[in-house]
Amino acid sequence: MIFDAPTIDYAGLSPIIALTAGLVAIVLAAVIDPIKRFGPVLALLAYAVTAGCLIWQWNADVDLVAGALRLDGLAVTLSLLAVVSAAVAVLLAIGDPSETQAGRSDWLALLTGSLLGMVILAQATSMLTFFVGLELLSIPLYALCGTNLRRRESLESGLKYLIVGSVGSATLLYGLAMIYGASGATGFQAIADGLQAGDGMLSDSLTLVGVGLVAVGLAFKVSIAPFHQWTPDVYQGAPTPVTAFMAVATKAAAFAVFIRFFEVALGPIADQWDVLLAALAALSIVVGNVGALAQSSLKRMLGYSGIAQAGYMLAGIVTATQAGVDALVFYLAGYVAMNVAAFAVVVIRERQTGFSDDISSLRGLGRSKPLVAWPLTIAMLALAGLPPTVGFIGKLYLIEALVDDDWTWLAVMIAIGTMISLAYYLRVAATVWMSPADEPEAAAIDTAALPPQIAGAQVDPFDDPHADRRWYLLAPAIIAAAAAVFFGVIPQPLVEFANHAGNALSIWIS
Amino acid sequence: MLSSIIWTPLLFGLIGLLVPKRFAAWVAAFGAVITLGLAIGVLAGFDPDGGMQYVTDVTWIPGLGVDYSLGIDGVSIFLVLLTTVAWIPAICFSAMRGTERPALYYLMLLAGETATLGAFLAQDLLLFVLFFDLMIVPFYFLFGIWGRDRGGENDPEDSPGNGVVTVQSATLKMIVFTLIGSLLMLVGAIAAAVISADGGELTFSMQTIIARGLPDGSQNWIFWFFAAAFLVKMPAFPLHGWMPDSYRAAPLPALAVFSAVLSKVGAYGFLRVVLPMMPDAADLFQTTMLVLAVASILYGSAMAFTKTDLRLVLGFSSVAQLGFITAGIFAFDVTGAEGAVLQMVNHGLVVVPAFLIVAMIAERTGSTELGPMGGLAKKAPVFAVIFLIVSMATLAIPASANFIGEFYILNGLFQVDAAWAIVASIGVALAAFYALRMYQLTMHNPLPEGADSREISLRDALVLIPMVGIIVVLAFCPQLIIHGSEPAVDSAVAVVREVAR
Amino acid sequence: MNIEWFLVLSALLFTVGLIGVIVRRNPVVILLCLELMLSAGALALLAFSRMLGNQDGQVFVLIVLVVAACEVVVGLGLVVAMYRRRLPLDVDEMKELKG
Amino acid sequence: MTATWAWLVLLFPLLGSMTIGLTFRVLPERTAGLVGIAAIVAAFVCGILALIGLQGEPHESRHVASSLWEYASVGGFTIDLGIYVDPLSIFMVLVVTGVSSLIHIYSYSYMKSDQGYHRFFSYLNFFVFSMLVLVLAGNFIMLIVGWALVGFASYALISYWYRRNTATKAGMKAFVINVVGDIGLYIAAILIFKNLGSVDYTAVFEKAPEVFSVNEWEIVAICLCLLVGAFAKSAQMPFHTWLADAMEGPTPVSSLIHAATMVTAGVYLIARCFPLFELAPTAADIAAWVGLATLLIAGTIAIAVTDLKRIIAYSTMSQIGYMFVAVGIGGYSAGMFHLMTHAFFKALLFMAAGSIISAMANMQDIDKMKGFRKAMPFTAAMLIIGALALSGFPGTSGWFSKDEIIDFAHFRGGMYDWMWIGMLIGAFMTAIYSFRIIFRILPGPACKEAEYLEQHGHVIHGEPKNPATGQLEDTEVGYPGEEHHIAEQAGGMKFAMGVLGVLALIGGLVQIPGVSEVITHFLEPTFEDSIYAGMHPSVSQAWTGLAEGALISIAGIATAWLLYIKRPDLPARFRSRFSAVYTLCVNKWYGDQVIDFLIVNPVKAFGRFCNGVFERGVINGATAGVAGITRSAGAAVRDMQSGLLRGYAVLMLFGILAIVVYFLIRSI
Repeated sequence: MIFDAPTIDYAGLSPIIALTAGLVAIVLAAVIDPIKRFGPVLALLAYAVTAGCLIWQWNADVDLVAGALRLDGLAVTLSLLAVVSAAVAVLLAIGDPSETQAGRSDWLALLTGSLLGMVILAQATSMLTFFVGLELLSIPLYALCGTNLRRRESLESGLKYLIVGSVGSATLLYGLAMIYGASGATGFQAIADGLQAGDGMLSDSLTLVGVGLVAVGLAFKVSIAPFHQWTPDVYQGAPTPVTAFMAVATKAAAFAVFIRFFEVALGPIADQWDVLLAALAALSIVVGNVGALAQSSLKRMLGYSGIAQAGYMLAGIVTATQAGVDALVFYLAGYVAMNVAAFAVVVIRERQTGFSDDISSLRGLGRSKPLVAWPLTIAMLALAGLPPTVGFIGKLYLIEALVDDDWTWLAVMIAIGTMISLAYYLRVAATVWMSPADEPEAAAIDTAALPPQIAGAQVDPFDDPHADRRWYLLAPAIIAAAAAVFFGVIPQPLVEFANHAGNALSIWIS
Repeated sequence: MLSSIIWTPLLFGLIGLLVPKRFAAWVAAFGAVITLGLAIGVLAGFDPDGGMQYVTDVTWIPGLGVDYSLGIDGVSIFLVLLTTVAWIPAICFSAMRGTERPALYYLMLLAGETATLGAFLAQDLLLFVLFFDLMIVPFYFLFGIWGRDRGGENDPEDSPGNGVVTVQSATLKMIVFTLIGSLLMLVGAIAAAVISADGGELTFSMQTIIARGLPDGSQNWIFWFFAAAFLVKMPAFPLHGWMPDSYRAAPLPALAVFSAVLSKVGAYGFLRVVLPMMPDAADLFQTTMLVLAVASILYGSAMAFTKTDLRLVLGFSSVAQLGFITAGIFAFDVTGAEGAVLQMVNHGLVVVPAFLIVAMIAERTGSTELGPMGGLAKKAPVFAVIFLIVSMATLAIPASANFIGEFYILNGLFQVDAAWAIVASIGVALAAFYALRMYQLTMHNPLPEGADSREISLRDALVLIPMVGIIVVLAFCPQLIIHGSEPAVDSAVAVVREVAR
Repeated sequence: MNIEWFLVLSALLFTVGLIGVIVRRNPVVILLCLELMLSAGALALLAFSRMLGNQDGQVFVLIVLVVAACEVVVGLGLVVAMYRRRLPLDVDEMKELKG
Repeated sequence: MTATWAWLVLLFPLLGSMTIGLTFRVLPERTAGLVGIAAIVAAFVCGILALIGLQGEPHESRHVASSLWEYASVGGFTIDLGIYVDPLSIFMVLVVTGVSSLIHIYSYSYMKSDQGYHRFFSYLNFFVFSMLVLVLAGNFIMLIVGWALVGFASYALISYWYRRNTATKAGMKAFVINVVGDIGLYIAAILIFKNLGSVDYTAVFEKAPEVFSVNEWEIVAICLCLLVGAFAKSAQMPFHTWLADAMEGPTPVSSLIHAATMVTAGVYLIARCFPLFELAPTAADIAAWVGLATLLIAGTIAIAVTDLKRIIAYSTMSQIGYMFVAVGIGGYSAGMFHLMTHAFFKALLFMAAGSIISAMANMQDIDKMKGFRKAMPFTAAMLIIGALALSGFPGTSGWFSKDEIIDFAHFRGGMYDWMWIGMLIGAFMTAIYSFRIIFRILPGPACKEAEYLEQHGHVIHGEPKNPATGQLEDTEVGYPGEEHHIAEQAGGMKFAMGVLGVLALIGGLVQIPGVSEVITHFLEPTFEDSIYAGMHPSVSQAWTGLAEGALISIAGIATAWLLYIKRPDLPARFRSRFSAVYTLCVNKWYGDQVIDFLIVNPVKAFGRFCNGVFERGVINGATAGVAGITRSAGAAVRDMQSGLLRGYAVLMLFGILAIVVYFLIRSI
């Protein structure tokens, strides 16, 4: 019996191959001492190569690995966003205590592993790769959250994330099983055909319960309302570079599979789940915005704002139209720029003042360090959706997609959510610009103010008074802020970037 | 040509950043003067019956059907001129007084001018909404960074009765109020474009949306979304909650242009967007809007003659004047609408010198509280005469162009129903009371010890004289403005008039 | 035996696992319950695969087992790290992050 | 040609006002005064030339309308900067410029020691300019412009001594009541345009009869609105309270504005719009009845009040009442004639009063004034002439003009006879209060100021006190100067009072019934198409009327002599017996209190309500409420975030159950 090896489309798989090679290189580098210091450079190199492959495959539209993966516009765009955020996370991590304590290359290996999971998830078109991608993405993150061993909260956030994450993925698995039972196939396209040919009552209730459970699993991953409770705690507990990576990259990958699964696999029964998703979106807009009002820790506030922004983005899927997907991807790209700028400044201020990520660390920033103050202000204005920034165009795109598909009430919900969000975003801008810096700038770190140390550990290398002059911290902030304004004034390139993702699904949705 | 008018101020603001601290002010002033020059160039080549002129139309976001289209016609030309004229004294006044962090201050002030000019010139609905939002951002920073906390015991300037105002809470309330309105307007604008396209090619250009027309059902709620944004901006009676605090906390030169010009964008929005695009809804809600307008007149005047802080007296007098303008617009009569446009220009011209005079008074008496003030005219006859002309123009004394504006508004209101005109004319009597009270309590009556009544300095006089000069020249021939804007205003109101009849 | 019984069993397993996560305070036991929930999913997959006659389900179960193992490894790793830092191994004590 | 002269009449006062205003630092005081006088005299000369030009025209086309440019025009509503010259307006121009040039000469020396000298003359010239705009206006909008500028000038001059609280309050009251009057004119102008399509006099007066039928509600409404403006400006009944307080201004101001020119604007308005009023007889009758009521009430108050300038002010109000009755019942030329003669003797009375007040070091209370006969012979003589003319003593101008009105009322007969009787009573009262002044001030032993004046030959130097409140005042800018000047020692004052004295005496000869009816003939072209044109009492009726008038004035003077010279105790006894009536009159029939109660206090209460209750409660309450709700919701979400892992898992369980149940329901 002739056994012919399966044809491997290397071009299509090139991003994954490049990333895996990078992962292996980083792990090996840990062994060879001299190269140890070059960990971050190695990681960045790997990401650059992956990004190169993705751009090289820009117009690819091909099924890989017998229908398990699919490299198309949607996958390429969202993977690019994930790679960019991973690169930023690496930059922000240089000199971060969690990285030094956990050993630089191990930290980077976990990060790259999680990135690999995201790239796979973005391309997943079958239940198997969907589940594997999701787990490969989440498990390294659980570990990453706990890397700052010296701080009790980091461990706590890691464990919390793990337990609640596993409950989420277990529910997801159970849902996938149900759908598998109802449609009889694992590939998304096959599921869609199976559902259309679905017969009798059994498959109907079975599918719907399955869809519900999968929706829960994904909702958890993207931190949508009733399943959002882990987000603020984990964002605050985890080391800031990890939080930055988690806030942005996970959403990109999770929304990729959310779109693909719901638009492609569950396309035929769209009228069943769109009302549910709309309700979830509305709920998370309210909970996210209102929750952020009463926060004093920046990371926790950005966590709540992430919940609210996820609500806005979920509205993109509700319409089940190409315009909706374009709007979502556009908003996601903007979201990356805004959050990177914000988190970069939080990292800088965390290291300079003793207040860790408390809002009072920003007092008088506008007067003393305008170069740091402006990116944060632009990020806040963008998140609030004010005109000259990409946030405004993103909201505009979303509202237009919604009103076009006559979901006007959801558009009004987005408007109301933005109104509430003004209060806390502009409060940050107000603290930066309008309040006097009441204590000397380079405050000596009074250890009492630090979160409780674990007995016996030496003091963290946390105090770096010149953090705002570190190029690797300042560059991401300034570039991201500049992008937020640039795409706000000239949004056309970003619109084409988003349309590329939308056209990829043109077969399934109008 | 219009793009150059819009972006020159911002350009000079940015240049100001690079120039050493001392020259920032004069670079800004130079930029404002150039913008005025460009605006006058446009006025020179402007033909009143030519409809939309100097049209520039560049596609900006083809994906969303949004294009960067500008145009100027009778309704907007004089408001553009008002903007360019109003900014110069504000900049010169703050240049003379010197501010901390001047480069940033003038950048924000000029960015405000750019956004306002953009709002007046935008012919694309979404561009209008964008500039409408963009207007408030620079003023948020201007009021926030250079404003001061007011009230309470640590502020000698303020009377305890007025309550404590912190800059952060005042500016936050202002921007949240304004943006609630403009976010609703964003949804309304998109809905208007999408519904009017109904399957066809989606575009935001005002002309096409007006041509395509909107079905009655959706017109009603879209009307209220737009009306909310404009009424908050004016501010009109029920939605003026943000005005007292932010007026007390704001720095006066910035407040002068804010109150003079930004409130006009609201009224202009009604004429440019709401009336032509939603005629049926406008006709349906005419009575409600007239009730709101007249309520603003009476409430604004009542507050103006009870408040003891000069800033609030001027603020509430603007509420009353804007009430008149809205009443004029919603009378759907060409005399009413033309009176409203004329009144918009006049009110702008009067409010800028008024606020600068309040600033000068505050320097002389140490506070803007009317209670302990008086007798400033003793050694300052020129200052007293300038303030007299400004306050007489505020109460629209019949020799001034304000009178012609208000008279035409009353005439327009009369066509709707005599009762409206009579109630609005109570506002005229109250205006006489509060304007004169403002003038008397500061200039006349015995001079208290704390205050010193020194004459206006030559530099301050040079800032005020041009504006007061324009008021006097317009008093002799308001026809200059009426002739230029009548055809455009008539066409703006014609659509609604047909529906109303 | 038709499919319903298997589904009932997997549903039972799932709910027991979920209740276990809610009730128990020791993180190791919680990890155990998580395993239970994952196995419920695996059971359902196997049942459907046998009903439908194709093997996709079974392939999926193999992957699920691998993934479940990875999760437990990381979970236990975290628990050991907390134990070595002498932090109380009690889920209710972990409320440093709140608000 | 007449049009150019008319424009020049307007131009000179404006130029005068501007030059004095702008060069106040450079121009020395004396020249400023001279420039002011020159401007008004030049206007008077141009008025004469315009008169000559006009008389040259043939009888029926004796009116000229000319306009400079189109002031404003929107959709058919065109207003042009136009004037309308005809006998009526020229008559008013001459009266206004004539009397005000004399007053300028008077105040040239009266105001010498005041620090705001330039400001005074600039405002005075501006006032004359705005009065001329009002009189020469060619359309209703220019009338409104003139109307309001006159109001502003009167405000500026009332609160001329602006650092006196009482003066500024009086100024505010005058200005606000004036604006209320203006609003009446606004609405009238709007109504006129709505019905007749134009606001120009010529067009309006031609089209009115075709469009309106007699007593149609539209035309009555227009006339009533015009009357609101007239009553406010001429201080008639409902709007009269500001005139008494307007005495806060300097005496030349009172004599110019509150005697001769501004208060007569209402009379001119009714005379000018006679075609409208003839179409609305009810409105004309209302004007007459209000005139009569004001006439009688003002008369009673004048008898009771003790402040010298306020007595004359109330007498002005009652004389204007006469004029309103005259134009109300159609005796236009009689009304205008009385307007002219009243201007002469009332200005004279105020000037004399001014001279006495400065002698009394700014004290205006007649109880303290005694025996000025010897100390100030010239002022005493002028005072007597003025009083004689005012009370209509036979031979004086007042006799001819007042009795012409009374005869006309009697001639009209019917209901107007009641007015005839009322006016007779009024004439009697006028005689009493005018000679009350004479008999209280001039005869008898000299009071200490008069005595001081006799011995030292110059005015006593009392420290300056505010007449109304009695507080001490300094003499800086915005306060009256240390002392003013009496006629005996100031040439300007003497000349002005002399001329007016002569005019007051011989002014009546112009209109002797049957002999020289110059005024009626002169005004005829204006009123030729009025329904009352031909009707006036026969010569014999006129002379019998004059005889009755003479009898009444002599009786009045006799009673005054009886009350204040022969039996000085009588007024005290009357006061005690009719104390109720007396207190009513002394408190000016509680006019101020009524207006405050009806209008001022409710408006202030509305203001306090808005400021206190509404603003804090509703507006701030609403914003604080919304902010509070969102903040408490925020706190709720934060508290829900308990940090307990098991809590999260519970919420996830509920979430899963909710979704599953939702789908189960949907799938059934």
